[in-house]
Parts: sequence; structure tokens; C-alpha cells
Amino acid sequence: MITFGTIVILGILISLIIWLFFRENKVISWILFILYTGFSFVLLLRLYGQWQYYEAFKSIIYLGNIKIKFTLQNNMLGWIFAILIFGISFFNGLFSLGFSKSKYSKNIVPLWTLILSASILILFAKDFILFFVGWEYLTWPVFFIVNQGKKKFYSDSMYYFALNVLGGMALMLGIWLVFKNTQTLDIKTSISILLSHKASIHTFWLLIPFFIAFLVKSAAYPFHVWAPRAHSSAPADFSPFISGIMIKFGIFGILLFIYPLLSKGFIPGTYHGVPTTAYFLSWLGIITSIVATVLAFSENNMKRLMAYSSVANVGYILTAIFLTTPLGIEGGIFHTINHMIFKVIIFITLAAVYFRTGTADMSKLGGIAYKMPITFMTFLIGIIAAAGIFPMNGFTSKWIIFQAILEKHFYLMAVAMFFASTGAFLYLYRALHSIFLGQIKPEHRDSVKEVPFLMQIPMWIGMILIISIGVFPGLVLKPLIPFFNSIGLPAKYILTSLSKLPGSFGQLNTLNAAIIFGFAAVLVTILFFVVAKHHKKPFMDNYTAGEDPKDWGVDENRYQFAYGFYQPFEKKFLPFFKRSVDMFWQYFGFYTKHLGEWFNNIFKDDNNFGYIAIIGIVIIFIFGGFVL
Amino acid sequence: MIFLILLKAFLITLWVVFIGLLFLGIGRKITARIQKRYGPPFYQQFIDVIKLLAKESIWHHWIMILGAIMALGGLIATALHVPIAGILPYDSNGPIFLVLYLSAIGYLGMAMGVSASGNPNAPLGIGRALTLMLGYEIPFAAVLIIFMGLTKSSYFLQIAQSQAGGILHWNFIRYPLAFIGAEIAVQAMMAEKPFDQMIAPAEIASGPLVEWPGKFLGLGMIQMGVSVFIETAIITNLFLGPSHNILDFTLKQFGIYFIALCINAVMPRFKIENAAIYLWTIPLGLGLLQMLITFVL
Amino acid sequence: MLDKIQKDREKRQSAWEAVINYFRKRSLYMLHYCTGCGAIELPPIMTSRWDMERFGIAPMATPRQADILLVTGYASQKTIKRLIYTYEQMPNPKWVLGFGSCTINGGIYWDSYNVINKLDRYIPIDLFISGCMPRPQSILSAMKKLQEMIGKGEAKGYERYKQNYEWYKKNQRKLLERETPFLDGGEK
Amino acid sequence: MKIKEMLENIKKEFPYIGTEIQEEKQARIYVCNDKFLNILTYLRNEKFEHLANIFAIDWIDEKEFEINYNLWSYEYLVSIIVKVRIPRDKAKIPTALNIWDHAQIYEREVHEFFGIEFIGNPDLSPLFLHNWKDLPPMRKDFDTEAFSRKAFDVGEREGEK
Repeated sequence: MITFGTIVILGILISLIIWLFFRENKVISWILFILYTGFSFVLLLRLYGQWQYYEAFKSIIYLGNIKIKFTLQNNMLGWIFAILIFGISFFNGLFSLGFSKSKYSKNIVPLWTLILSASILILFAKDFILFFVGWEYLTWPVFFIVNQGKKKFYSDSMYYFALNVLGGMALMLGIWLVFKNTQTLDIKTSISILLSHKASIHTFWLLIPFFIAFLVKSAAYPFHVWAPRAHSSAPADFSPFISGIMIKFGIFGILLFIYPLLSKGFIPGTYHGVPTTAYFLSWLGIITSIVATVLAFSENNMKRLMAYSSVANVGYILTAIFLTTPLGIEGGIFHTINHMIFKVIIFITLAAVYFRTGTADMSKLGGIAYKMPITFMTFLIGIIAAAGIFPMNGFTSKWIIFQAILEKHFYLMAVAMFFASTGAFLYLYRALHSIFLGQIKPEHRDSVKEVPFLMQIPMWIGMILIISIGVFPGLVLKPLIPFFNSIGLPAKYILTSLSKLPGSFGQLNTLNAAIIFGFAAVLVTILFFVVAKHHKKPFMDNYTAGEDPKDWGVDENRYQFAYGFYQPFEKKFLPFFKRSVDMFWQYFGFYTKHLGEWFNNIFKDDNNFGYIAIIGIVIIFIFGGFVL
Repeated sequence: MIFLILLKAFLITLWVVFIGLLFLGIGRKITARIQKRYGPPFYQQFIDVIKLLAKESIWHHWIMILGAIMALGGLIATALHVPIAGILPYDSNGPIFLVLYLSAIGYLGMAMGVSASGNPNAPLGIGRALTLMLGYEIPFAAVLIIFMGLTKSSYFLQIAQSQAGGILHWNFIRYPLAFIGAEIAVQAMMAEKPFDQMIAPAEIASGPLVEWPGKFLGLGMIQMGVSVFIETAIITNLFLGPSHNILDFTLKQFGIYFIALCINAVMPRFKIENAAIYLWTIPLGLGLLQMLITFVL
Repeated sequence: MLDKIQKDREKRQSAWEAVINYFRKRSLYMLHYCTGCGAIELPPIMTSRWDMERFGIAPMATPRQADILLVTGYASQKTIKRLIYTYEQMPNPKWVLGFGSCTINGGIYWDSYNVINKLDRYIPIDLFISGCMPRPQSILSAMKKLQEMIGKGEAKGYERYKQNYEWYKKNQRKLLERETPFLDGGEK
Repeated sequence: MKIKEMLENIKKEFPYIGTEIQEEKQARIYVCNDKFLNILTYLRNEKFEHLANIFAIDWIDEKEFEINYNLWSYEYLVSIIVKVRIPRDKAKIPTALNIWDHAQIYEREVHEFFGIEFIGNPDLSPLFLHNWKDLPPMRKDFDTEAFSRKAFDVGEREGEK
């Protein structure tokens, strides 16, 4: 059975059918989407273990003298990504089916199925052409979804668009350079050819376009500006996809192409056994996470805050991967998978809040937990995972990343990562308090209630996944053992049981730790309910220094701490961070626009100067070509 | 097997709570004596806790209860992973990252519980506490990483055992800069003066605890005792050599707590942002300097 | 038979209460409501001269954590409202100490138009401290007396408040929510 | 400028007022009801910019209220009290709000405690007293003892008879 072809073609077909016939009917669209993702999931599941499986398509395109053959090759890395993408999209579809009742919902199914079929091209492409096609094919529908066809999202979505087009162009340039140097478009072959004549002077420059393309996609430091904006303007039920999956394609690209080159010493020079370039890129990951963490402190929009959190987590992943050690790769991939799960869950809960309240401003929310307990519990477990606290999955992968950093004795890097990791605690607590706790707003007291069961399904699944991976990391790491073997992970780092976390500086039995934690919690619970009785009081019966709030016209809105949460901190640090990169991209955009306007004016004006100039330039080029 | 682990865990929990509350009580006595007062009896903290547990409490939402349970449960679980003179409920050897991130669940539980009370003073205090936490975790992590690098292990037990062979091998003599840095960080961790912005009774009505009556406060006090125990136990394991028996270990712990108390009794309070900046300059500087001396020179 | 069990249970409960009362009396958290001049007498009691912490009495910042409400001095019509609000926010068991003559009968302000004369008409007071001002010694002796009373289970002001809730509310309402003038002569 | 000259100057401008020097730096001006705003405006322009407070005195035997405007000059470091007398029955007086904005809160207070109406002041709602229904308490004809006995249930005191 032709798996990949089926999924790609089916995706395009469903997209067309929905676009032609069911554009107005969201329910049918989403049911088709769920069926499609579920079907693809099952198809993909059967491919586990068949790593030699491939699908080749004949084509009539010639590039030079070479006849292009499109091949989709099953591989472990792509498979694990694909299975997660379709699994997550399936549950996201269930959520969206419920969400489609809301007036904030848009029919994004045709575009989304296109994205899914594009992801297959990226993940299983054997050659660069297909990879690039998938890459562009992924970028464009996302732009239309993020934009939502609304003017107010124009400037926000432009950040996404401009940077990702830049990334796409860079990728094309990179592919051209690779082709020029190796005369082949096959990824694996080109890597081995490049490695065989690595002494060439072009080596470093050859990789730069790829760095740009992949770092833009994964929203790493200098290019992170698009992530918060795209998240905030995308429809609420699409944000999980951006954070959970979209930005992971950058990481996939790095694992696919850059990691094999760097780890084999493509660029000469090492520092403590790590290629120097990779070492600096590792620090880039650290900078990414620190900058995103600090920027998240002052964010008031909950989706933007969580987008910054995603950027910070991408920072950890990049750090781990660019250590170019097997343990680092293990930690990086594990964290990628964990981040996919918990961040999708977090964004789904945010979408649930948005579904009921219609606002993403944290200062306009508060006390939602009292009305939406399941959503709250899901969010809580999600942020515990995101903060890397023990019984959840975020901890397990962070443990491996720390072990990988310590293995290479990069102690300063570990300290810096601690900063970002602790900082995560600050902004996540802020989100927890401002959205879910504190005083409930009067306007939400009656209107907000728990989301329907259909929308709770992904939350329940997510909670179970997060906790079970946290306690049994082997659930994810054990199936991946063939891949780790292929990158040469030493035997001591390979899991022997479901719950033993490997590490260079020691192991950890998560199951035992979880038992101890459960024991302590049970003990305290018994103590709490054995001793004296407790009774409930309303929320506004609160310590107010002896004043009755009603006397002063103080309602729940004003008895909530929502603005300037980390003001002392912001006062000292934020001006420094706000200036640096956002300003750069703003000026960049500003001057680019001016340049465009200048060219535009040449043709707009009545005089013929423009035409003469263009003709002149063309003539110069032609003659120049002859001369050179 | 598992019952043995749980029994051991239960006994250690009792010991931890006992020592924690005893330390707090003795601490009150010592502070009183420094201030030329007679002071409460050393067992005052036990009386307080029992009274609070017997007192009627009010709650606003079950999240408050969940938070209180998470807070104490998380910290007790943390304490059960810190070796007490080598004693642990199971052979975990005291994994450092687990201790750091498991204690965080205690603080998160506390933060969540007080937020659910609906009083704006509580998140205000938590915000201060977290800003401070960002301050002290970094120098503390730096110090921890020095010893992890030296022993090539991320276990407290190995670090403690690596100092065997007399007082001259103890880390606080061999690595004095790291010791001073860690001491300052621990002062902030215990929220003793000059780092007690989060409590600030006159400013924000005892901050996070503003709406915690009766048994919530009782659990909070036990939690405070447990966290004092954990923090002193970490420093003891890191710097004060391997301990031969539990009494030896406890005396060392008390020594650490005594230093913190003496500083607490005579100090004023930092401003919020200045505390974080101070922690990022002096203790972190000391930690990094020690790192430089140890690994580079 | 049933009666006997009932009686036994009561006896046991009282024994349990006695144990708890020991802890209650040895650990008192105090919320001082500093309305009048009396607050100045508190620093000497808290600091090294008299040191009330040796009896287990400590100041607390919020009513939720407090056991004793110490009303230092006169309460006006406006402050009594806050006082009642604060008192009702304290969880049981709780006690109130009336401090100085003003809380007993208005003191030197007895004929003022806004000073409450008898505080225990509005909230149940367990112990009054006489004097204008009471000296720190007398405050400490009052604390000791209150501890004794708590130990014996005599200080039941909070239960009095619960039992006579209507009466207290009536008095409070008469003062705070009056609709007609008290004196003839009427509206201004 | 000496305070004496100052008062003479004012007297030249407004011949109908009475003046009195209290001390070296304190003086009083007596003025009738309908002219006092002119004096206040004049004084404000003559560097008496600071209205320290407004207070009232109840001359119950003369059946008059006396409203006092306590002014202070930062330039000369001199205080002048402008005293206006109005009949006690249904007391009314124009507001000084147009001269000093902050006169609002003083007038509100005087209104609350004496029942004097300030014509033109938009907000004279109660400021200090809680739910007050009786006569304004600072008026001399308000019997505070009787009020206290009745409101606070004092009853008869021991040894009073």
C-alpha cells in the first residue's frame, strides 16, 4: 500500500472537496479532518520498523541532464515526527470540532490538510527538491491561517510571512549551493559527498543559508519575533499546531542536514570535543531561551506569553542538539517530543478559555479555574511540565539535556540554562494566576462553564500522556532505541527499564521518585482531612484591612492583581531586551518598505527615467556577462 | 520491598518534620536572645502547629486545599531525596536535579493555593518570592555545578563522600568562595533577612499567607520547617563533609541555620529588585570565580 | 445505656478539649486593632522590656491567622464597623481583649457624639483591661488571665457571639443602619 | 511690607470691612456676608494663595454662624483670617470653590458638622460621619450627652444622681 502518496494526495483531495463543497459547513469539514488524520495515523503506525520502505514517483522534470526522481523514504526520525503530528492533529481536530460552534472559529480545514500533506513531504523527502516543495507548501497555508483574512492581523502576520519567505529563499540558495558543490540533490548522498571534500573553503558559507532557514522556522533568537505575533493572531485552535509542530520542522531540518555535517567535522575546529560552530550555536540556544524568558515576563496576552515559552523551549532543544553528542541528540529529540505534547495541551486549554470568554488578555481574565476545573487541571499539569518540574514529562527531557551539557563540562552553559529554567517558573505562574486564579470577573461568573466533553478528550489524553511519560520516560525513549543506535548512543545511555533515566553524571529512577512523591502527597492529604474542620467562604470575603469592599465600590475586577506583575524586575531589565531585536526587525521592515516604495515610484512617475534606468541596467548586465 | 521503602520514608518524614519545627523553635529563642528578650520556649513551634491544626479554617475554593497539599507533599518528597547522613528511603543517592525541581512543585503548590484565595496581596508576595527565586537559584546552581563537575556525579551522596578524610578535606575549607556564595543564596532561600520581601507583614500583610487560616497555616509552618531542613541539609551535604551519624549531621545543619539566624537578627531588608541584583553580583560572582579557579586555573 | 455512652462521649470530648485548650492558651496570635492612643503601650510589651513572646503570644498581620483581637482604645461609629468586619473574618476560636477605659464605658469620651461607650454590646469581649492608659504590666497580666481562662475553657466569647448573634446584630444595626434620628429635633 | 500697611491697603480698597491685628504675623478681617468673596479674591491676587482651612463657629446666643477662611501668604509669611457672619437660621453662604478648588472638601466638612449650606458647591455629601441622621453634631443646640446616652445605651451612670 502506498502510504505516503495516499496521505499526500488524500490531503489535497480533502482540501479541495471541503473548499468546493463544505466551505460553510464547519462540522462536516472538521469531521473529514478527523477522519483524515485518524486514517493517516493508522497508516503511519503500520510503518514502524519498516525503515527500508520507500515510495518513488517518476517525473518528467529534468534538471540539467539529471532526471529528477521523487522518493519518499521512511526513516525513524521522520516517522516519529509524523506520528506525533497526525496524532496531535487528530486530537486537535476533536477539539476544533467543538470549537467550531464558537464565533471565533474559522474554517481552516482546507488549509490545514494541505499543511499536513506538506509535512509528509518534508519528513520523508529523500531529495532536496521534495523537501523544498514541502517546506514552501507548509509556509504559505500557515500564512493564510495566521492572517485570517483580517486587516488587524496584517502587521502581525507580516512578521511571520517576511521571515519565513526569507527562510525559504535561504533554503533555496542553500540547496543550489549544495547542488553546485555535489551535483546531486539526494540529501544523504550530498551529505556524504560534502563530508568527503570538507577541506573546501566554501564549507562554512554553504551552511549559513540552511542555518537561516531552519532557525527562522524554529523561531530561534534573532528570528524569534514572528512567533509571538503569529500565535496571537492565529485562530485559537490553530495556535497549538504552530507551537507544537510548526516550529519543530526547523529542528527536524537541523537534525536531518546540519547535525550529520557538523558532528562529522564538516567545519574544522573543535572546542572540548565539540565543533566550534556548534558550540556557538549551542550558546545561541541558551540566548534564545533567556531572551524569550525575559520577554515573557511582561507579556499580557496569554498566547504571546506561551509563544515566548515555546521559543524558550526551542532554545533548550537547540542547545542540546548543537552539543552534537549522542546524549545531546537524545535529550533534544526527547524534549522536542515532550514539548510537542505539553505545549499543544497548554494551547488547547488557552483555546478553551478563549472559547468561553473571547479574550486573550490576561488582565481581563481571572478565576476561570472555578468554572472550568478540567481545563484548569490540564493547564496546571501542562505548565508543571513546561517548567520542568518533576513528575511531568518536561522534567525527564530537561534532565537528559542537563546531563548532556555536564557531560561536555560546559558548566557556564548549565548555569545560564538554569536561569532560563527558573525564569520559566515566573511567567508560567503569572499565566496560572492571571487566567485561572484570583478573583473571577463579574461578567464571567455566570457565562463561563466547562467545555463540552468532546473538547475535553484531548485534555484528558494530554494529561495522561504528560504524567505517564514523566513517570515512565521509556515509553518514548524505548521505541526510539533503533534511531539512537544509528547515531551511536553509547550503551550506558540506553534505557534498561521503562523508568530509568540515563545520564552522564548519574541515573534517576523516576518510578521510585514518583512513588515517594505520591506517598508524601497521600500522607499530607490524610493529615489535612483528619485535623479540624474547614468551611467555605465566598471570594469577596477576603482580607481587606477591615474595609468592606462594597463600601468603596470595589468589585472583583479591582480586587485582582493583574497589571505590572513583575514590575520591579521589568523596571531593571526590560528596556535592555525590548530594544535589541524587535527594534532591529522593525527598522529592517521599515527600510525595506521604503526601498520598495522607491522602486515603485520609479515606475509610477510620468517621466521615463525608470524605464531608461532598467534598460540600462539590463544592458550593463548583458555586456558585463560577455566581458566576464 | 516497597513497604520497607515506605516505612523508611514515613520515619524519615517524621524526623524531618520534627527537626524542622525544632529548628524553627530554637531559632525563635536565639533571635529573642540576640534582641535581649527572654523568648518563647524551644518547643513553641510544636505548640503553634498543633493549635493551628486544631483551629477552624476557612477556604475559598478546593484549589486552595490542593495547593496546600501539593506544597507540603512536594517539599516532603524533596526532603526524602536529600541524604541525611547517608540515609535515604531508597537508593536514589540524592539526585541534585530532582531535588531542585521537586522542591519547585512545593513552591508552585503554595503559589497556586494562595492565588486561589483571591487576595491580591498573595500573588504580590508570590511575585516578590519568585523574583527573589530567580535571584538565588542562579548562584546556587553555579555552586552545585562546581561540585557536580568535581565529583562527576549529580548526587548529593557522592559529593558528601568525596570529602572524606578529616576536616581539611571538607569543601567549605577547600572551596571557601563557593561556600560564602552558597551561604548567601541559602539565606535568600530561607527568606531570612535581608531577603524577606515576600513576607513583609507591614507592607502586604504577610504576603502569600494573607488568607491562610488555621490548618493551612499549620501546614505552611510544617512546610517552612521542612524547607529549612532541606536547605540546611543541602549545604551540609555539599560543604560539611561526610557525616558519621544522624546526630552529627543534625548538629552541622544547626550550625548552618545558626549563621542564617544571626544574620537575620541584625539585618534590614533589601528592595525587591536590588535583592535579585545583589544575588547576581556577589554570590554569583563568588560562585563563578570559584568555578574559574577550580576548572580553569 | 445510650445516655451513658452519650455522657462518656461528652466527657471524652471535654478531655480532648482540655488538651487542645492547653495548646491554645500557649500559642496566641494577636491582631492589634490600633484605633486610639493605646497602641503606644504595645511596643514595650513586644520588645525586650516585657517580651510577650515568652508566653507564646505573637503579633499577626491578618485577621485570618489571629486568635486575639486587641482593641486598643476607643472605637468610633465608623471604626466599629471595621472592627465587626474584622472580628467576623477571624476563624474560631477567637477572643477579644478590650483595652483601656474607652472600651469599657467610653472613658473620657463617654459623652461624645461618636465614641462607642460599651464595646461589648457590639462584639463579645472576653476580658477588659481597665486604666487610661493601662500600663504594660496590666496588659501582660490580662494576657496571663486570658490564658488561664482559655485553659479552663471559660473564655467563650465567640460562642456567646454565635448564640446571641441576633442580639449583637440588633445592636450593631441600631447604631450603623439607623433610619431615624436618635434625638427629637430631627433632620438637619 | 508690614502687616499694618497691608491691612490699610486692604481697607482702602474695601472701606466697609473691619480689621484687627492679632500678632505680628496674624490678622483678622471682619466682613459681611455679601462682600466677602470680593475680599477673598482680592487677597488671593495679593499673594495670599494658600487656603489653609475653612471652619465655623456657632454663636448660639447671637443666633449667628461665623465662617472663617484661614489664609496664608508664602510671600509675606502672614496669616489672615477672614471672618464672615451669617444668620443661624437656615444658614447659607456662597461657595469659595471658584477661588480655591480645594475649598470643596472643607466646605463639605463644615456642611456636615454645622449644616451650613454652601450655595454653588456641587457635592456636599457626608464625609466623616457614618449614617448620620440627627442634628449636625457640632452645633451648640445638639445635646451630645443625651445623644450618647441614647445611641450608645449608656443609661444612668453610677453616682450621678
